[in-house]
Amino acid sequence: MSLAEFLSGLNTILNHLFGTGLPMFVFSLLSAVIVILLFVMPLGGVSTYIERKIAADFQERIGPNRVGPLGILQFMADGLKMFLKEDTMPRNADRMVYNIAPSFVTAGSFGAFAVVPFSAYIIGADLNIGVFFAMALGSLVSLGVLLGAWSSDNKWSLLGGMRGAAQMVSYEIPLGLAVLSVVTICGSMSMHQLVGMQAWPTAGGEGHFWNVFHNPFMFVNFFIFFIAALAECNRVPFDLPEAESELVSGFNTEFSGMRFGLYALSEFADVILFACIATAIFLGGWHLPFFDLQNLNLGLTIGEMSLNPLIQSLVMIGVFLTKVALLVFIVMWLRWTLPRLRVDQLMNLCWKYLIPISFFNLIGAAVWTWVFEGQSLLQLVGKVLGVY
Amino acid sequence: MLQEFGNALSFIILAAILPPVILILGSFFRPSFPHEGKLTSYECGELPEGSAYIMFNNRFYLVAIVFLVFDVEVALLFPVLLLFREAIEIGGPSALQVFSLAFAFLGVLFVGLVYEWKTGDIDWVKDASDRRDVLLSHEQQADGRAS
Amino acid sequence: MTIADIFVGACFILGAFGAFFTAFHPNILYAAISLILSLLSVAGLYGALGADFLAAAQLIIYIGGILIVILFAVMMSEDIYKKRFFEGAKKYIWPTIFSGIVFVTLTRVMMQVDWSNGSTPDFEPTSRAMGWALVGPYAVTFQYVAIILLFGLIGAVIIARPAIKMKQRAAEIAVEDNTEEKDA
Amino acid sequence: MMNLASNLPAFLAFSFLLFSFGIVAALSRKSAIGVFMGVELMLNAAALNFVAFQTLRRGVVENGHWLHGHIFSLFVIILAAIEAAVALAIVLRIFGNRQTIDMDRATELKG
Repeated sequence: MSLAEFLSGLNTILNHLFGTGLPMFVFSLLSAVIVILLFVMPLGGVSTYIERKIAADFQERIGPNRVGPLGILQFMADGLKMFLKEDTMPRNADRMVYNIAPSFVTAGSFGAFAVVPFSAYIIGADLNIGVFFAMALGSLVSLGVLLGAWSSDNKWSLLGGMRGAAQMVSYEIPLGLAVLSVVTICGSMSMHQLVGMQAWPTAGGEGHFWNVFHNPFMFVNFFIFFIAALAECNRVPFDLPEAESELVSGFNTEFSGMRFGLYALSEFADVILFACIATAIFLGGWHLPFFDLQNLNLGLTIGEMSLNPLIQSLVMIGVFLTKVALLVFIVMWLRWTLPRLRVDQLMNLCWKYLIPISFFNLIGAAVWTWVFEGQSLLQLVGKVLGVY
Repeated sequence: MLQEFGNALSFIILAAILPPVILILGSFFRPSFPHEGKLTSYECGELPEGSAYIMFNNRFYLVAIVFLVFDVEVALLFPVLLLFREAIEIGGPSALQVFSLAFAFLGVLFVGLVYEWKTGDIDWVKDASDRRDVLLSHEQQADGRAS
Repeated sequence: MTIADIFVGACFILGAFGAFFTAFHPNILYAAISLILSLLSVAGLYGALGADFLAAAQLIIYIGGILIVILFAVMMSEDIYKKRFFEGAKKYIWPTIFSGIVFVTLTRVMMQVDWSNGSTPDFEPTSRAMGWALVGPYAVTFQYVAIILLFGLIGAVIIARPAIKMKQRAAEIAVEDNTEEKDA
Repeated sequence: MMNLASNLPAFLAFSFLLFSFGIVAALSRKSAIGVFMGVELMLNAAALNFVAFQTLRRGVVENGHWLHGHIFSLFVIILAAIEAAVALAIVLRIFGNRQTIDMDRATELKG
């Protein structure tokens, strides 16, 4: 069930109060507003704070500590500052392209949250091409980066944008092949179904536990996905497009004030997006080991209505976001651990290591699925031990 | 289905109109004092030399071309490998059919990748000196044509 | 008038707008950006027709692939801002008349057909059906596409390669010349 | 014109329009990339037609469940991609040889 349908339950209340409901598209927009404005953007903001705090911890500094308790409101202060900053555009910049480029980036990174399954009941749009849709929207980001960089008439920007576009498009292939292997072993592209299959295995049940433990090939594939996703979001060690020691600020050098803020925010949103997708398709989404949260039943009711879906949803969102937070933490940890790659190393890593390995893994995963009829390693072990 | 399309579309539209809306809202609050120094493009404090619109590195272009072919391959394999699980459950020759077709497709493209690898076209050439033989032959050809 | 109709109408208008500027805008970069608008609206129309997989494929191949390469090529072409690709209205006269004739002819042919007993989009998932078609009746075409892709890949790289290497060599020669001048 | 979403003539007219603009771009642009963009427009118009016929004339088509129109559109998109790779490689070659991508000046067959 999509979030919009969930919200359209409000229509009964509205009908009761005013005698008329609202059309469905209002709820679609409302669900988009809830996910993007009330969830992703604040989360992106908080992750800028967390990034700074983690950086401070790694370097034995204190980090932001002035605004709010432990400095946690720092991101709001930053956002307000950027919102109120003067917006300068270089004189020779290409005005129209400069203005539309951020839209491509945000459409790619925020729009793809439509298919992220936060719980069994909450998903923006349960498209049956879910994960392919997310990849397709991801390709808009590289276009936005290239256009924005090119339009600002700055050599640093242009170099950064060229690098960014080449890097993002190259790493789309290992990313796509890793996703393809998930699609192969699960036989579905809908995010909702992909997560639903990763339950803890029970006798005669559908679940085959997390895809990352499905078979050895998938285990490797998860790391390929993770590395490719790092490159897609321009994170260290793949931050060549905005290498601040070489290219000033890379493709967003000439973007000031809120424009820069939007680029930065959508970059963090991209990190969160890929963490969400990795969680959903490899790390089992909201599923926990040993227990299926969909069987959780506290028996609470309001009159006739059972509160179970609500409680389950809250627990599922908690589990999902914990996994996402863990992945985002690892991404930030890597930033202070690994040095930046050179361009030739970057391209070699993609074309000579990741793509051949993911080709091999795709074949391996398909053969495994064929030989063991879609059963995971865990299910096979369980069968041998006689658990199921 | 239509409802889901609408949901996805509303996400995309909201995300795309977000930057203009925020920037227009901000224009009521933010100051605007443009002057010459702010409007020149940033080159570390130096006066900018020439335009940036002409710079181009061809190596990115080759990467993009190779990418295009593999992108098509990934996109085309999605609907085919999607069936693999289903084909196994149907049983009989259908699993073999899907497997052989999909991986023959992949294999042909892999030949292409191996070719690129062997000829060094996906190498990010650090300098031209390691391909000197090729260059010299081209230069001779060019000289021959010129004379 | 439903939401779907408004969406389709918006796609028509934006797509036509984009196509117009692709053909007539004097600046090649703006033509490329109008082409993005056109392609996006075609993707939207695929969605409106229930072809969800095709809409995503259009995004991933056209917008994320072809347009990136086109933009690289546009950025490579010299003097975008001198607008020297626009040779006045003269060059446009005959092609415009010709395409107008094509348009009128096609539309007249379309008008003569009775389109009454059509169907409506049913919004069933398409990717599975497309997959079965690709391994069933279109299996040979599918493999043929692989071979064409291979040839396209090798051909494109062979064509593009010497140009790149020669340009590098030219840059090297230029550098050498510079140093020689400085030495002298 | 109240129901645009299932109105085949409207889709056809749109794709004719796209096709016509494609012809104009392909015939009158001086830049090789402009010509190429015109060709892309024409291919898109054709692909849209295939899908429109498949969806809106489903009852008339034999074996409509195979989604022939969708498959043809997919092949059109794929061939457009391959064409883009090769054509833009040729553009790069022309540019490398004569420092311009002006079609009117690339008239010699001999590079």
